Amino acid sequence: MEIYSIRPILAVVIPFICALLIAVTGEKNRDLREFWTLAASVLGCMVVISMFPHIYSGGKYIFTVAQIVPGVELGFRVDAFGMFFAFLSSFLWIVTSVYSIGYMRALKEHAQTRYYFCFAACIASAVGIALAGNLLTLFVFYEILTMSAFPLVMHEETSAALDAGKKYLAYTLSGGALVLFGMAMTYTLTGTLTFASHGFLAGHGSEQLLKMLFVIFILGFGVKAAIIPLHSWLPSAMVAPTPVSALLHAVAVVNAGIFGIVRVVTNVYGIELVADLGLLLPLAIVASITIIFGSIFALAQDNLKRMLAYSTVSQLSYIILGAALLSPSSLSGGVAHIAHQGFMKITLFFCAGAILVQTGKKNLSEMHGIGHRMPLTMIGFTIGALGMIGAPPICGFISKWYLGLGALEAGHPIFTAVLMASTLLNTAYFIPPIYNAFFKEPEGDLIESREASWWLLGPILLCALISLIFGMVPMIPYTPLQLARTFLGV
Amino acid sequence: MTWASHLPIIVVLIPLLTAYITPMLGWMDKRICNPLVIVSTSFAFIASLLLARSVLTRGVISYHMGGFAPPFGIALVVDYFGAYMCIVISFLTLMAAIYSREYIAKELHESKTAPYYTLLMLMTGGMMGASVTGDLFNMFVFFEILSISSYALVAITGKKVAILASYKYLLLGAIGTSFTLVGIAYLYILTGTLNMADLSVRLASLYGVGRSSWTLLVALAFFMVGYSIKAALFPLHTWLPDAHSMAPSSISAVLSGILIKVGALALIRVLFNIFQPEFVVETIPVTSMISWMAAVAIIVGSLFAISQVDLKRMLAYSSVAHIGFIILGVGLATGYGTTGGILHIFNHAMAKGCLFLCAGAIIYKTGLRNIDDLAGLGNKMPFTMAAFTIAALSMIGIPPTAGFISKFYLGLGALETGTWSGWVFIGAILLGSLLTAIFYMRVINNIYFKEPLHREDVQRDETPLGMLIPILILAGGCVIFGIFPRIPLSLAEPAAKLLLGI
Amino acid sequence: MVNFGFLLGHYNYWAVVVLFLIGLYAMIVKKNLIKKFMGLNIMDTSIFLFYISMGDVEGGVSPIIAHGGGSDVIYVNPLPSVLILTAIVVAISTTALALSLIIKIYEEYGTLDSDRLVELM
Amino acid sequence: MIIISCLPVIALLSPLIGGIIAYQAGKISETARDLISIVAAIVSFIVIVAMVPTILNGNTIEYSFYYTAISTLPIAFRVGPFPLFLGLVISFAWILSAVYSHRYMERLHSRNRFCLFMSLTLSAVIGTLFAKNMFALFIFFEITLFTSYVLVIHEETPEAMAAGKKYLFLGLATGLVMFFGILLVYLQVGTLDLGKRGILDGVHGNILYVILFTLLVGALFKAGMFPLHVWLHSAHPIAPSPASAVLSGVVVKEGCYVMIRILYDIFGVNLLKTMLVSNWLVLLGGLSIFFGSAMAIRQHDLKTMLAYSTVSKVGYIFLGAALLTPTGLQGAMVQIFHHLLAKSALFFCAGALIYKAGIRDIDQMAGIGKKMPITMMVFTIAALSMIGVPPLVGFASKWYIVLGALEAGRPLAIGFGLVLMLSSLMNAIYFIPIIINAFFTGESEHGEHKEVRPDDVPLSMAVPMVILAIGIIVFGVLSATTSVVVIKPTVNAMMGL
Repeated sequence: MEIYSIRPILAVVIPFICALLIAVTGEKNRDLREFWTLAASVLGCMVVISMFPHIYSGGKYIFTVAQIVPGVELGFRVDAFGMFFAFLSSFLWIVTSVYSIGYMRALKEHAQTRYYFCFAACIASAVGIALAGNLLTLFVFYEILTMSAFPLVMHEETSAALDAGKKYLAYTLSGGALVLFGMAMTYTLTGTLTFASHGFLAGHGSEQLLKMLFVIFILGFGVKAAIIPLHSWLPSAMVAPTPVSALLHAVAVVNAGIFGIVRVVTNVYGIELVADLGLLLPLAIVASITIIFGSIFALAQDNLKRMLAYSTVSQLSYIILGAALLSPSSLSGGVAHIAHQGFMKITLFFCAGAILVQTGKKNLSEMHGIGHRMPLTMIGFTIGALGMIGAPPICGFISKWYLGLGALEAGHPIFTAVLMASTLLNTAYFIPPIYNAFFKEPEGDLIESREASWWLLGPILLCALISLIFGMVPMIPYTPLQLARTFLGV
Repeated sequence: MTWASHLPIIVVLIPLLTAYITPMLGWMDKRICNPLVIVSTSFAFIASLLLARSVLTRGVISYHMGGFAPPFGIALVVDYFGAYMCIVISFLTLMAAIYSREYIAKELHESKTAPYYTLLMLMTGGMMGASVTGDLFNMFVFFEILSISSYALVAITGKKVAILASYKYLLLGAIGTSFTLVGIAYLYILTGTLNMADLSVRLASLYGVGRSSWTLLVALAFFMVGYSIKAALFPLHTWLPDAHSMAPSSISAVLSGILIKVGALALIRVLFNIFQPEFVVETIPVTSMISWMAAVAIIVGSLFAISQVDLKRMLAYSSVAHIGFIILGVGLATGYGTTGGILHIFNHAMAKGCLFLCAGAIIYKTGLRNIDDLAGLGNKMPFTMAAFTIAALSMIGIPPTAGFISKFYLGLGALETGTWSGWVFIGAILLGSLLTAIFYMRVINNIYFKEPLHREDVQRDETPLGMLIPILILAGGCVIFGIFPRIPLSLAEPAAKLLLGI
Repeated sequence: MVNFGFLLGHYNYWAVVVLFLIGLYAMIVKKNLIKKFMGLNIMDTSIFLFYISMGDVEGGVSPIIAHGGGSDVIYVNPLPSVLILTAIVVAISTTALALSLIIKIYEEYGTLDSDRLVELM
Repeated sequence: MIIISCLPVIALLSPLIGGIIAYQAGKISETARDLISIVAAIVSFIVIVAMVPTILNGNTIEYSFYYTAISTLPIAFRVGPFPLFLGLVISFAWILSAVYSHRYMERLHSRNRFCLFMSLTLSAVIGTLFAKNMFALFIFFEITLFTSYVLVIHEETPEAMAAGKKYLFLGLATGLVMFFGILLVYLQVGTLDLGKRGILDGVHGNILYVILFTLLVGALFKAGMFPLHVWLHSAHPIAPSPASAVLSGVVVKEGCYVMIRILYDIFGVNLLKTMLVSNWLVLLGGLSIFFGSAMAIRQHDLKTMLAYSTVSKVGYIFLGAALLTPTGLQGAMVQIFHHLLAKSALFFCAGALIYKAGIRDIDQMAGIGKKMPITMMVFTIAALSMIGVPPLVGFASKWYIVLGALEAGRPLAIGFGLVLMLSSLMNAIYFIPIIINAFFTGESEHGEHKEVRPDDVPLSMAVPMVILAIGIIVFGVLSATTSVVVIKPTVNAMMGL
């Protein structure tokens, strides 16, 4: 059942209005911009939540703004999957906003107006991507996201930050160009871009063309999804302030790429068509390679945030793998992992940020014994890391379970092996820091350091808790897994 | 017979009679010369207009002097082309006469005032006569009237260089005269008549007949050389730059504006009125020969003009190029082409007349002749310089000035030939107009967009009104006849058709 | 074979041609302005002769009816002579103008040598 | 239905007369001069707006001076959807430019002359747009060359004169080549009327290629297409910024307009398809895109960079038009519109930087965004539109052109669709560092703009820029609406659908 409602656009517009308010009032009253951020994030999240029941019961919300191209309007169409991503973004925005306030104040960062402005714009576009009803709307917000995330990457204004920003733009814009091209081809083939439950490309164009188109889409969205070898912007972008890395580069931006891929696979091509074209196995192989190599790269990092970035690269491909394996279990595991990975990774990044704020340390080798001085932070870190490894009862286990199951269901046990290998590698790079943090004595200036303020600690613990909850009781309603299953109809 | 039927002779007689009265009245009071000349040229102009009207309504007018029918009597034949030329001649002379009032007072010694106007009127009479005559020998006589008076006018300032220029002009002009005289002799031997209409009929029977046809060719060759000198067609143009740049500017305007066009007129008469178009176009390719020469004239004339530093000399070389445009149009011998050539006579007369008058005004006010010295004049003499610019644009052929229309017709004519040489000709036309742009834009840039050499020079100091009015009229004409080209075309088009017999 | 009879029979034209060429030669080659002009006059004269001799008819008499001749009297064609009178007038006026110019040139430059004049210009 | 009305003539005469009056008024009062020229532009705009209902009802407006006819070629005007659409935009941009000039020009010399020739150029451009036949069109086309020449050499420095010389003489030369083409057309078919599509239908043989080549040379020169762009990168930057905006925003569009008229009215789609030239034209457009972008990347002078960017954008327009599909043409038209807004805005910004901070070098712009936030925000929006970021209007044009390329269905066209995509990357490469520099880096040690106080340009300069920026956003979002209302009928008319 489709309901024509203003709610989708509201969810997108609220952060945008917030961004404008920040821009207008930000320089005059510093507290006001934080207030706007918090208010808008809560409000936005409530709007999203208000759509939950109807979506959960299998309905949809639609809303059309204006025609951009004849036949294709700037339109929204909320289904469970979009809902899922929108909720993830807007909810984590609240958390991150709180964290940001603590982080930015503690570090006395410059240009905070710009920071909050861009942050709000990013969230708006992420929600826009999530709720987009057609490929064009998705793309519009996709590009706005690219552009509004870009000042955040360069926030530090150091030369490293400037270089990272340029690299980020070069990658994402090329990706965007490919997506645009693919979209144009789709439009020429079918005359529409509106997502359909079972895809709309079937029966259009030759097999060859469709295969090519698919590759174009995967390459285009794959840039943001940080598929190896298109990933190298992501570690560079870690020079951004930690809340940015946490929310955008671990969740919103990268998941936008993933989201795009899933949308293409499920709602543009349709699962049957993708399967018929025989495109899934190559995709799965690419995802596997990314999983393995991302982890291997992560092993080599000393900088905590870079390590987390490579971990993100690796984890994101779980989702792609899930989509590629195309069994009900793997798909629900993959989709759920969008949220699981989001919560866990944001916890880890928050921890890294808290450590940075309190001690100024960025490298793992300098963090020995930190667990003695910042126990709560490091407990949060441990929960996130264990989740990443896939240890029960944390939510990472749930997704990995379903993925592994799906691989077997699909008749490709080899990918279960890939998951195993990845788990081993994850253990290899997550366990030593935890060990060092708790079982070594603090040295040097670490001796003086204390636990972070509650502005920072709160979000860490909240996210860690949610990760735990998702992992322990995955069968209650509204958990990512259940939402994913609703979306997939299993 | 009403007075209107005597118009052909009236247009010739008005200037000629004025030429006789002027010295007498001038002897009494020099100040009376100018008004007299203005009044008489005005009458001549009005008479020309009336003549054109009656030609347009009644067709070609044959006027028999004293009522004797040709071949015994002397005939004046006014066709569209002749009437057209009369208008151009009397119009530009009128402008020059108005201009002369102030200009001559400064440029010439007082004692030369009366001779100046006398010679001017003689020259005009000669040109008018050459335009309306229907008799080959009469043509010769009128040509001598205009030539000799123009020799004298070139030298009238008495400056060293002017005299020499005049002498050079005289020598070459005299050679031209001699050649045409020989040509006339040949035709007379062949046919026993000098009336153009008769000649045309009788010559037609001689084409390709043994020895006679050779004689014909020789006669044609003599005519071509003779009148090409008068028209300053390359490579027989060598007298022109000196003569035109050294004459007083009012005279330069007339010389460049119309006198050489009368040479072109004579060429046209010989080619199309005496010989048949099919003879000169098809039997022997005279027209294509002169077209090639004209094309070279366009390019070479423009190239020479580019290298000049003296403004008037540059204008003179530009005339060499533009007579090339006119002759090219004639030589194309197609409807559009010849129309374009004839139209360009008018358009070039206005533009070049205006340019020379402006050059005269510059000399009058500042004494400058060198192009590089003209910086800052745009502020000093805004109206004069605006007129100069408009006329220069017309020379380049920029729409909506008149020059564009002639370029359009010439271009169409060149393509209409449908031969590869037509493509070469249009190349020459286009390249020529580009080269023209190069040297005119240099002047315009100097005038407007360059730091003046002497700051104190740049006070508003406009040309006197008496000189400014003709300049502005001519410049205005360049624009008006560019926007309303129907007016000259209403004569030029039938003229070309009649000449070509199509 | 060359028809000598024809050639010799038109001796007057040969004279005209020779004179014409002499005049042209003088105009082109001579440096002195007066000599140049004399060349022009020679050329003119040759043309006058050309006209007169073409109008002449062997055994013709001047075309005046007063002779009382009948239809058998052959008249010389008067028109070329009439024309040439005009041409002579023209030539004279040209000459006069040219000479006055030459005088002025000599006054101004002190020479009539065309090469020197070019230098002085 | 054809409606005889003198409105087109009024639209053309208003700036002409207004310019002359303003010139005279300028001798007495500068403010009066600027007011008069603004009013003249507004009158022109209103007159064009007044034609909108008539045109939207499917009528055409005509006006002819039959006395000006030579043979069958009167100086006549006919307003259809396409000219009207462009006329509206151009005259509106002109109002902004006139407003902007008021303060900008106050430090330059010969202001009266500048004002006069700006108005004359507008008049000539409107004449070109509304011309009924190729003959009248050519007349106004050439006049534009001369009037805009005066704008180019306004500074009167040796460099300006050299740039102007290049512009003028190459313009003349190519104009003559075009003139040659016009003559050929006239001789072939005896008419130059632009009203019916494909007047050359029925002509065969190689002459068609000659005509196409010669006509396009003239149009593409004015448009600044590669390889006829050689004047553009020297002429546009050297003019005062309002003039640069007009040159790049409007005069170049005139060339594009003429190019489209040549392709669609003189030749017609069917004829061009049988001539099999589309691929070559597309190739040319692609080259222009690449070359322009590549050269822009190398520049340090902001205005030169913008000029090269124009070369590349004109390539888009040409490519879109040369695809010969409705969508491609639509893309070209949207691109014309987009580039007009965005490039004018960019040049206004460049002018604001010169006016306020005296800088034109990209490297000197570090940190300027903090001092001139409005200017640099407008710059950013316009630059993003240039890159083709949705939902700005630049995206819409790119979208249509890509669709057109796919619609054309040739392998080459698909290839160039990709090229278009990649070229937006190149755009990003030269625009983004500027934005980064302006907003994200501190002022350099040399302190090129230390003196600049952190207040932005005067209001009369800021308002036009902001209006353009808003236009870029609004028309980007509403691009489908505008295209349905305005562009689609135009395209259909041009394509004969």
